[in-house]
Amino acid sequence: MTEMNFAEAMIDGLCVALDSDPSVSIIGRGISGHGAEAAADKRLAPYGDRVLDPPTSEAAVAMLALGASMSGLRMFLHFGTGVFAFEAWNQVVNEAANARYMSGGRLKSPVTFCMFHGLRNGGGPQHSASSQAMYANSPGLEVVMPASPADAKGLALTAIRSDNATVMLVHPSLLSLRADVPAGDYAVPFGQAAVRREGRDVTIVAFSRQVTEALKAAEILAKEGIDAEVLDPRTLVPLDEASILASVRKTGRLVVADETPVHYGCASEIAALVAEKGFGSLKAPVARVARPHTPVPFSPGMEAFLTPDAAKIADAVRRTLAA
Amino acid sequence: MTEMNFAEAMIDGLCVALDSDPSVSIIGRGISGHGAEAAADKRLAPYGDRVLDPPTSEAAVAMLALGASMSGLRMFLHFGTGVFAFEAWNQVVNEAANARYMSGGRLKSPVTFCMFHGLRNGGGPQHSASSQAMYANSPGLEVVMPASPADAKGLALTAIRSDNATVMLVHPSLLSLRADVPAGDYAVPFGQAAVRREGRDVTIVAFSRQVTEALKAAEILAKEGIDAEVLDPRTLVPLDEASILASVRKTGRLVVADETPVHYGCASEIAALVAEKGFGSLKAPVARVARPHTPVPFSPGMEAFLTPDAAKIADAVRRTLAA
Amino acid sequence: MADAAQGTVAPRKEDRLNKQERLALLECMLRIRRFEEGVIHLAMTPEYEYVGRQHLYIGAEGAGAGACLALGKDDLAHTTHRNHGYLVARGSDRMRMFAEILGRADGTNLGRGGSWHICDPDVGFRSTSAMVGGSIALAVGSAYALQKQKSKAISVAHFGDGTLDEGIGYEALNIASLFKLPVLFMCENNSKPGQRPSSMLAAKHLSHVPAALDMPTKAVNGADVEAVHLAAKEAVDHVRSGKGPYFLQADLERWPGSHQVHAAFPTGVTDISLAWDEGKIEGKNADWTRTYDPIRLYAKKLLGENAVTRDELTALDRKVADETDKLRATAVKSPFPPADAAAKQFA
Amino acid sequence: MADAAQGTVAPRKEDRLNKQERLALLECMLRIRRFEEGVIHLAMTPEYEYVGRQHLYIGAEGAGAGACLALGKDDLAHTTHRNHGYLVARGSDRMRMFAEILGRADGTNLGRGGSWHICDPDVGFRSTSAMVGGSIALAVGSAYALQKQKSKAISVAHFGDGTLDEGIGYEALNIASLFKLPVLFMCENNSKPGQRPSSMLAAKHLSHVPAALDMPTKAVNGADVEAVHLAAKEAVDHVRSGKGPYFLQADLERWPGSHQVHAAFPTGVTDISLAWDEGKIEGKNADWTRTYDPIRLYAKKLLGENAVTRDELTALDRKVADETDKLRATAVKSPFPPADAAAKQFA
Ligand SMILES: Cc1ncc(C[n+]2csc(CCOP(=O)(O)OP(=O)(O)O)c2C)c(N)n1
Ligand SMILES: Cc1ncc(C[n+]2csc(CCOP(=O)(O)OP(=O)(O)O)c2C)c(N)n1
Ligand SMILES: [Mg+2]
Ligand SMILES: [Mg+2]
Repeated sequence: MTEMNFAEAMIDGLCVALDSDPSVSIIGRGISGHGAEAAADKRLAPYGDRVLDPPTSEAAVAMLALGASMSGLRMFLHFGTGVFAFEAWNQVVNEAANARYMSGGRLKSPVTFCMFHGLRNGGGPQHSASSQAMYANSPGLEVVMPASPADAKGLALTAIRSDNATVMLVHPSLLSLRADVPAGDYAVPFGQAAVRREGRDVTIVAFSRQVTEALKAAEILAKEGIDAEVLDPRTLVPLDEASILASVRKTGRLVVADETPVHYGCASEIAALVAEKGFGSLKAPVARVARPHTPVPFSPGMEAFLTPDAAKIADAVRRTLAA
Repeated sequence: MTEMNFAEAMIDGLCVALDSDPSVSIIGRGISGHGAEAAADKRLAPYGDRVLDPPTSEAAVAMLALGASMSGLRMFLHFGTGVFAFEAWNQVVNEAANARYMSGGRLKSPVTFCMFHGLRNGGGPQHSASSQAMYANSPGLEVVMPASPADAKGLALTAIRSDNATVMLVHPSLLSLRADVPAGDYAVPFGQAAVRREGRDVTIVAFSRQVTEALKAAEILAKEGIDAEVLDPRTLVPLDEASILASVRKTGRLVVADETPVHYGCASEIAALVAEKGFGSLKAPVARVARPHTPVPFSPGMEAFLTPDAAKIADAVRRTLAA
Repeated sequence: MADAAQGTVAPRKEDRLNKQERLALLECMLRIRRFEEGVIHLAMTPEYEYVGRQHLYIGAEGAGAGACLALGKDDLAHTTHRNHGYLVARGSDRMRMFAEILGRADGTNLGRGGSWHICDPDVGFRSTSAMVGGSIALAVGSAYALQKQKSKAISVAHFGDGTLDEGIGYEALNIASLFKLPVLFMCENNSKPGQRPSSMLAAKHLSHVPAALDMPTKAVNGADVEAVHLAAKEAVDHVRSGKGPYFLQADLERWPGSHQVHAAFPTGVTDISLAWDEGKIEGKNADWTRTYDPIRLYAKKLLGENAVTRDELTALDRKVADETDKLRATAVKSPFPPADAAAKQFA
Repeated sequence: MADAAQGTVAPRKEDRLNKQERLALLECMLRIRRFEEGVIHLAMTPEYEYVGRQHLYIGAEGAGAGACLALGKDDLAHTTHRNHGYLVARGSDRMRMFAEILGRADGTNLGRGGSWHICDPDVGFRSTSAMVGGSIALAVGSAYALQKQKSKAISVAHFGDGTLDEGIGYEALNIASLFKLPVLFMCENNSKPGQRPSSMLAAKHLSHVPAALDMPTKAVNGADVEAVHLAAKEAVDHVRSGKGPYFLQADLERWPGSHQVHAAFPTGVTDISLAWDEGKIEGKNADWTRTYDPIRLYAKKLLGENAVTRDELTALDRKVADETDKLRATAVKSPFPPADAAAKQFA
């Protein structure tokens, strides 16, 4: 265990992958973002031409990564801001997602598409998208969202070693988050949720940065005598349905904290899962704390108004318990 | 009222738009598909250069339509198969969706992006996508799905006349559907669901082609003494939440029939809506009848296995009533 | 995009090819032709429950055979929706191809891909994309892998002129040239004025686009299998030697039947005797058969040069037709996969 | 993409420009420069609660002023993330621009867009896209509308060399050429070897790409405002006369401060006296100031030709600086919009 920030942990995972397998190759720059954490990228310099700085041609670069993955390399491609990956949409959700399946399993597609998502204080209408629900609605893709430094390392490693196309979404405001990270070869299996906090009264399922907000909310609520359980699914596809249902069976109440636009987003999937398979254990209406369904304005106050946070999560929990 | 098929009705709507407003301009070919109904397109020929056959450059063509819409034209662009629009993803969900809002309302973006979606008997892994949930998760877009000839005309007309970017998804297997269509200038307002069949025992919310399947299921169930209500939201964004909630208040039971992949899809949104705002009236678990979460195989039997239909909807209703 | 592109046609050095090589080219073209006629038969015979649409390679055999026979067995390829010809040319199991086109359990892709996505890594084929612009960019990816692996093999992108309408086609050409990747861009241009062309380029010649990206280009007559083959050999040598990508364009006259399932030959199916008995050429597609059918033209040429006899031609064609029929007959016996085999998310 | 592109620099016909026109060019550049210095001031003053990142136009004033002053009032434009210069040049309300950059209620976009998306239809600006490849394709769309409307106005796409990395940039050029749309492609090339360039093109010259698509192209020195202006006038005439699109490239030396918020001038902010008092030029960016600062170079040139006096220059600069300061001072008083104003899905 060493303490490091999220960006360092993710780069650490990439280095383990590079060191343990000569077929691993990376494309991208600014993997650690543009803030104080950007320095973490320096660790990749020694790998020379195994790390490519690509032209601004997202579609062809995504296909380069996919094609190379079919022909013997394990590719990790970082797009930068997630909206840039919209230029490679067909290439990720229609080419990469289908490649292995439609070959009858004769091809492998060990490619990871990584990107930043979310509201980031001034990103404005065109740089603030959280597109994880869209990827998760594209069969054939594995979709993962680390919320801690350890998971940043462990999920990146598992993604790179998976023979399926995987999409990994990182919230830039998590890059500076510090915590202990297991040293060496540490891989986190897909499809296993993490209980971030145990509780009896309500289940808060939270994704990505909202895990941090949910934990803050839980502290606030604890002072009011409300004991919240915080669950981090970590991977959207495959989703650990069993753990979510088990938690709701215990608490009888569900609040989902997520940054995708509220309609047709990730929170809706969790709510639907429980309404379908956990209905019997529900004592109150499900509550979604997500991004209101509107484009993202630049002005900071308006952006904050749209951003899910601890206070909004706590309010939703109180409403759920009052119901 | 004249009886015509879905393709003819849609083209009729386009002709009304073209005749009533000289600023209306169309891009695309094969709007009526490639089957027996394709002939309907012939009605567009007399409009000359107001109908453009574009190069295979979806991204730039989508932006051409958007840019032209900002500068005085009302654009209707048909992409053909929906996956082709994946090549214009950034242009539709990040440029068109945000354009009007981020200008502070100083620009209008009267552009309609139309396409075919869905399982179509042999489309295979790369031509069978139903991406309506993804568009509906992109704030700033209006998303509509006509399920009848009259709505094909009426929603197309409303979409063309809307000052917002609108995505219209058509299921090719609906093109041959015949029914009465109001003559002349007939526009269907967005955000108003249609009750296709009244019933007391269960609410079936169905989209696009699944409306037809839901009605078939209702007939089967009627013979068993089950009285199903079939609701067609017609527009995903804006969504007529009130009508859905009112129906469930009456029946206490909800089954959603939809062709998007089941996880993070349209059925999940309807289930979540009711679990959040209609929980009190629910007597049984919600059921989603949707596309299993897997790529689409070419082989007809396997494809059929994945396709939601009347029998699967009827089974879900029986399970819901048994619960 | 009507005219042939810049770059001169490869010097015709027939002497470079011995009889065996020339017969190999002819047989390869016949294999493709008879295979596609087999597909037409399957599509038109209700009992086989054929669904979907296929894009036939008939008329392009000169380009496919000429290019594929210039490749080594380790070379990788990515193809488009119109892929049958390349797979047949490189020796993919035709029985499994027929089965795949029918969505049967013995298909190359277990019935999951169908005509548009036939995949056969055993003969160098990676993913086949039905998205215009798909194969060219995937091929650049395989070339990237080969470069990193310091392999002597090269990657080939088979695609049509429509790929140059798509921005990704341009991006792929640029990246290949930028990083000197070992990829051969094999473009088949079948757009002609009058027809609704499959590309709408403002460029006077297709090859002006790769040329602007600092890449060697050449255009040849796709109906002349030897011209294509010799040019392809030069191109392959260039790429294999590490000099970077090469853009080879074969100009084709689209077979009138290339959109329909229905065969459109004067005699219903190909009749090799039209190579010497031209009086028999008739029907609404007689012009195409007379002027552009690459098989008839090559057979006629070989006869004219006394490189083969009519009997040899007839025997060769019969052999190919018979083996194709047998393989097709086996394929139709293959069962459909169990429906619930669909319920798999990945491999 | 280092070198200047093909096409010769426009013949320098100074005599074509009278004193008034020349001073207009200089004043326009000064307006842009002083505006951007104002943005730096806002970004560096905590009390204004500035967030986000802006891309400053400093160093490119020659290209922006030269091109924009060649346009008519009805001409339409689409711009990129680096858009301030064009809006200032065409007379957008600078107070509202400052307010927008701060996300205030009086902003051009009501604070919803910020620096990257400033929109002002009153002076011809349609949507400003921060996606590389956005403005070029939108401008083709506006040109399509103008063509259908049989308008005499033209559409202008302002974009950087990075746009040619994106396939959509190529698609947009092709479509404009294909349909002879009235659009001027105004490309600012600031990629230089050594720097991490903003484009990675295999083409020897940027303009080889539009040239391959059968479009006239020209390259000029972007630090020479008159060269840009004269070339832009020719290009605009070509496009307005219905001959189709034109690709004009201005080659620029990137201002060393173009990525940072912090000003990077020897004297902190622009000092017009450096035009005659070169001894004062110092600091780590002295080279840029001496050789590439388009404002200093033009002021020096006008002095050298006795077209203006030092006093006139000083007065002009002071006037612009003062008016800019006043507008900025008004903008910072604008309130933030009410937070819940965000909860709107459309306009
Ligand atoms: C991205 C995308 N857009 C549109 C299509 C529809 N489409 C199928 S084939 C075809 C024409 C392709 O032309 P070309 O590549 O020259 O191949 P050809 O059929 O002429 O051999 C088009 C546009 C597609 N498959 N993919
Ligand atoms: C589609 C897309 N990909 C990547 C980016 C990230 N990005 C922002 S500015 C920039 C460089 C643009 O270069 P250029 O267009 O030449 O403008 P310059 O900044 O050099 O003036 C890039 C790649 C983006 N904005 N959009
Ligand atoms: Mg073609
Ligand atoms: Mg640049």
